Amino acid sequence: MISVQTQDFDIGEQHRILLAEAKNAGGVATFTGLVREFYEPDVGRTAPRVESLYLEHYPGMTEKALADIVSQARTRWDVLACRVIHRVGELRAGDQIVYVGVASTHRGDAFAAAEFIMDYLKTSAPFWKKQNTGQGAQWIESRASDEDARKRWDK
Amino acid sequence: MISVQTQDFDIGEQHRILLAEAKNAGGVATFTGLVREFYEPDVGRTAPRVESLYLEHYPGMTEKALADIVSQARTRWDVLACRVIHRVGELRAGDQIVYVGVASTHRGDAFAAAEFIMDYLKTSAPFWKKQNTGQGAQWIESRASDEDARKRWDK
Amino acid sequence: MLTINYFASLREELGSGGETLTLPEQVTDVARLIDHLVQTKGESWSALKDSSRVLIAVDQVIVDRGHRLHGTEEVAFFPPMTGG
Amino acid sequence: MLTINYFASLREELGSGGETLTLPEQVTDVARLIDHLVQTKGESWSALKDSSRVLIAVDQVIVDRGHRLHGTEEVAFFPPMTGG
Repeated sequence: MISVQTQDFDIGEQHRILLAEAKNAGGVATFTGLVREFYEPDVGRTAPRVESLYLEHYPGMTEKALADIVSQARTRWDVLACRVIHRVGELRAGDQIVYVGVASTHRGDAFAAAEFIMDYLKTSAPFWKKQNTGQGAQWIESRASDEDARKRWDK
Repeated sequence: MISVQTQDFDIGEQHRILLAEAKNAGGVATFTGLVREFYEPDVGRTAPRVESLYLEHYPGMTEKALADIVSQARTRWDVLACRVIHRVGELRAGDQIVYVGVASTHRGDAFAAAEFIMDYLKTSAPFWKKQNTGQGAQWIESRASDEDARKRWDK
Repeated sequence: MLTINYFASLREELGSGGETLTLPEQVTDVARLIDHLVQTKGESWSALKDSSRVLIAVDQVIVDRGHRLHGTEEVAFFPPMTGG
Repeated sequence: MLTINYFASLREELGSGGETLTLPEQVTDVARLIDHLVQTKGESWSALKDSSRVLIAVDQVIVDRGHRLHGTEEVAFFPPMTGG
């Protein structure tokens, strides 16, 4: 299940739905991304405090890109059930942005598939963050480290 | 926080506690292990259905071993907060056995630390599983694949 | 008709969320579409030429600037993604 | 006094959860402790010699069979762990 939504989500509820979908799962790996109060750029400088974050996306392509990422993960690992939620719109420091949950027979597969989905989502799904600090609003730039994380999976 | 307990645990509650402990976390990686209805041995044979599982442990050493594993993870990765729960006693198919949650500034660190803790926990914390099937009770044997998973981290 | 969308910082920079246009006959790929936009809309549109700053999707799939166009596609220009 | 604990399948195999004993003077390490147990408790205890089947902890830390003993430790014998 893939959802792009403005509303918040409940981790416990997601977990229950995931387990209801997966038969004989050995484990569930999850990742939940949060809005950090301080955004740390690749190059060091004192970061201003983030008051809010605006998440823009490309409706239609977003869902397509996420579905493609999940389907790639399913071909590489044993995935019994998978849920991906990404929020859009106005968020505040500490808010949940993204959730990936993978149920699998084996824990190694659950971890790998969840991390793969996150790494691809960061660089291949059309979302953009604009942060609002005391010093005004600016678009967050893509990070080389995210690109590197995605490339690891090419091997 | 490390807990060895007979009671079940709530994923949503664990998540909330973890986030309350972590300041400015960028994300949380978790793993929840479950009792599988069919235990699959390394060598293929038709596995009998698991009716229940008994988890024995070595009180005192268990907590010590888990604390040592968590402290190793903290020296290797940026860990803002970490929770490990392992249940003992009588469990049934589908029950939760183990939970590892790691909050970190970076998602790569959260994933790595959570997987490291799970891999070490499997081979280095004194827990033993005895399964009860229609064909009687037997102790589950350790798996070479678990040992291999742990050794990956030696590099 | 071809549909064009701009997103995020690029949308703000160009002051436009997108447009629809009838593709002239000689505009057969994305690179030529960009040239056409620069000519008709203005010099700011040459920002679309920088492949490190601007990604392109045709019918919601990422493509490169050599991708052929037939004139009925949905073309989107946007900066590298920063979700998650 | 030395405290000895057996766990899991080993506990069932030996039919004992453990014991306490006063260490004889010549028993200075784990290997000699195992020999002593085989002599005093019976041949079943020679299962403790197999390092692939039986792990050893002294004062709750995994050690090998050459580990020295002073006579006041908590020694545990158990099969490879299968938690998680």
